[in-house]
Parts: sequence; C-alpha cells; structure tokens
Amino acid sequence: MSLIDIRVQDAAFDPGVLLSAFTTLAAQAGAGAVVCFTGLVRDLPGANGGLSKMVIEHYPGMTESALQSIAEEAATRWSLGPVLILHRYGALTPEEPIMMVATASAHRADAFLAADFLMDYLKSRAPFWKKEFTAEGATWVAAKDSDEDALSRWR
Amino acid sequence: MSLIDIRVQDAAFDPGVLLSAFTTLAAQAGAGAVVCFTGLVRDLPGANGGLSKMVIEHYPGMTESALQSIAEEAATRWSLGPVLILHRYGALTPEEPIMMVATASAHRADAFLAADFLMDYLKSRAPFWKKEFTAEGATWVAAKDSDEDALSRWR
Amino acid sequence: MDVLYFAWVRERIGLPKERVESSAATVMDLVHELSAREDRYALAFSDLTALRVAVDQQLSDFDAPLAGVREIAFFPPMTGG
Amino acid sequence: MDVLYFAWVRERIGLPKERVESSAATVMDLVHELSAREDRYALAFSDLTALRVAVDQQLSDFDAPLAGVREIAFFPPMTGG
Repeated sequence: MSLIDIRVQDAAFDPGVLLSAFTTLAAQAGAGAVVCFTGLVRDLPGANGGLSKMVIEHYPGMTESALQSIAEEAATRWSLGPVLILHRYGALTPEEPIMMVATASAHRADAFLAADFLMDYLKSRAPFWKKEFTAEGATWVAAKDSDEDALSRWR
Repeated sequence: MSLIDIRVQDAAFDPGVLLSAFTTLAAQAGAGAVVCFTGLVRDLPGANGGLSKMVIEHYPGMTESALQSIAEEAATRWSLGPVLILHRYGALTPEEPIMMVATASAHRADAFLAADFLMDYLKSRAPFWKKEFTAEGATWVAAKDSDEDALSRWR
Repeated sequence: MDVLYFAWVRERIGLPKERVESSAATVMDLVHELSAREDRYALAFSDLTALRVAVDQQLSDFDAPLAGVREIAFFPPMTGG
Repeated sequence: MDVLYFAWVRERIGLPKERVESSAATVMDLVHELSAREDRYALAFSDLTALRVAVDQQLSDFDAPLAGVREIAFFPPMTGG
C-alpha cells in the first residue's frame, strides 16, 4: 500500500500537527517506523539586520506532478506505507518551516532511506526557487553542486 | 550548542506534540533541518488474534545514562542543535508510539546521519527489552544480528 | 506555444509568460530565436549551463524536439527543500 | 554487591535483584559462583553468548574485574527502539 499526499501551499503549517495525523495513518497501515524531515528558514547572521524574508517561487502544475513522481519513485524503491510531501511558496520569515517530508515503513532502514531520497530529489528536481531579502537587497539562492552530486547516491 | 533532552516514561505520547515543541527550539537555535524518527508497535498478523500487548522492561538508572551517552556521542560527531530521545516502558498496544528521536542541524545531512546513528545505538546499547503477548502466550523479542551489525557502520 | 520564465530568468526577461509563435525544431533553436529578438533575452540565455528547461512540465534538454509541445519553461537550477 | 537480572534472565532466576556477598575477582568468577548455587542460575547462565553484562550501569565484559563494584546486571541483548 502506498498513500501519497502532496501539498504545495502558501499557508504556514505546524510540522507537529502533520506528524500526528501522519503517524496515525502510518500505524493503521501497519508501519513500525516513521521518519519525518522538516526544513526551516535560517537567518543570515552575516547580513545587516539579518534576513528580513525569504520568498519562494514555484511552477504551478509542474510542482505537484514533480513531487508526485518523486514520491512514486520512492515507493517503487522501498516498501512504504504513506508518504507525505508538503512545500510552501510565497513569503516566509526566519525560523518558519519551509517544507516537510514524512515516510513510513515496516522497518526503520526503508523509512530513513526513502526520506533521505525524497529530500535529495526534491532539492534538485522540484521547481522551487528561493530568494533572500536583507537590508542590502534581494538575492536568488544559488543551487549547490553538492545538491546535484547528492543524486548520484541513488543511481 | 547542544541541548540534550532524554525522557524515559511509562506514559503514552503524541510524536506531533513533541515535534512542534522541538521544531520551535531547533529554529531558535538556528537549525535549518529537523529529522524525527518514531517507532510504533506493529501488530503480529500471524498470531491468533494478533498482538494483545507489548511490555517493555528497562533498567532504571542505566537507561537514562546510556541514552545520554549515545546523544552526547552524536553531538561530538555532528554539528547539532537540540537532540531529543524519548522511550517508553511498560505496557503498550499495537499502533502506539514506542519511542522517538529528533535531531536538528544547520544542514540536512548532519541531522539525518545523527538520527540514524541514534537509532542504531539505541537499538543495541540502551537497556530495553520487549515482550510480546498473544493468545498463545508471551515471548521475549530476540535481538537481530543485523542490529548489532548496523553499529559497524559508525566505527 | 506558451513560454514561461521563473526566478531570475523571469526578472531578466521582464515577464513570467508569453505566447510565442515559432517553427523552431528544438529548444535550442527557440533559444536562438528569442536571443536574436532583444538584448534582455540574449542576456537571460547567455549561459545555458546556468539554465534548466522543462518541456510540457517535464524536465528536459536543450536538444529536445518541439513538435506538438504546448508549454516550455526556462529557469535556473532549483533550490527547494 | 547488588546483582540485577532483566527480561528472561530475571524470569529464569526468579527475582529481579539480590544482594550477593562474594569475593569473585571477575564477572566470570561470579557467574561460576552463582551457577554452582542452584540449577536456575546454571540454566540462566548456560549460554553466555546470549547474555550481556553491565558493571555499575556500564556495558562491560565477562572478564571485567569486580573490585570496588557496587552493582552488576545480567540481561539478554537489548531490543529497544
């Protein structure tokens, strides 16, 4: 069984509220292990006055299908219960949750690997772009070579 | 900075409630990544009527210090924000959360590795023992060789 | 076809989306056609190694054929997560 | 010293904890002493590869010395998580 829940939203979310519901669903599906990853907006200590906001742009339509494909790929590689991917777009402030993935499986190794895989693919294959705003102006976050390199672990 | 929170308790817990508080703490500590693992009681489909309960025995005194040592070891290996380990003892029923670990770090790789490490060490180095009760009787869960082998990944 | 731009590609070209009538055979042909139009396009497309392309909402390559394609998007490498 | 038993070791020996006066030099000497007492001990300690030992609440080995030790615990391999 694989129940894939993909959410792309402007609204803020509480990772704990999502995890409570996800854990109940995972338990009912017979899972013994749940792994959850949450990404948070980090402040920029170097910049004058820090990060005033982060704005995330995405590609409506493609975003949902890209996340769905990544989740389906994970479900073919590992024996998974439910899978959740949530990613925000729009304006965020430091310390806010940006996104979350949750995976469930009978055993912990599959749940850990699947969550790690989802994050690596989401980083480089889902159409999101981050822009950071400080007192000095706005800058698009550059992709890291290490993010692209991370995908080679899964080939 | 490393804030280690160790809890060994009889009482049930909601992983989501813990994750909400942990995420707030992690965000305030400047973390960009939070990884959370939850272990759940799985039913035994093979047994007549399934699993009626699981009872977890532990070694009061040693349990807390073993978990503290494992968390401190993780904090020396990776650059971590707060770390949480919670493990229940006593009687549990299928689908209930048994335990949870949460880690936070600036970047996702450290948070994932630390959570994976905590789980591997907790499995084989923290003094907990599980007993499964079915209509046919009670059986102590046997340790798996694979759990001991998993530790070699970290040497 | 519809041509979409995201992030700094959108900002350099100055619009998020436009309708383009073109007989370009491949993505690369379309890039050359647009670059020849105006400087803002030439500037946005000056370093293709810094760009990614999606054809009908699937990640693709610059040598992908455009026959039957309805939507094409240009953007920098993704930075989600 | 206090000797503690957990899980099936506790069940075989029939008690969770006892006070033992012993001049055993090592954990292994203590195991031999206890095994010589009664069958239930001999049975519990019959396969030492299936047992773990903690000395003063630290995982240890069967050849660990007992001088100054206050608490020793015998139990099967752990199965938490």
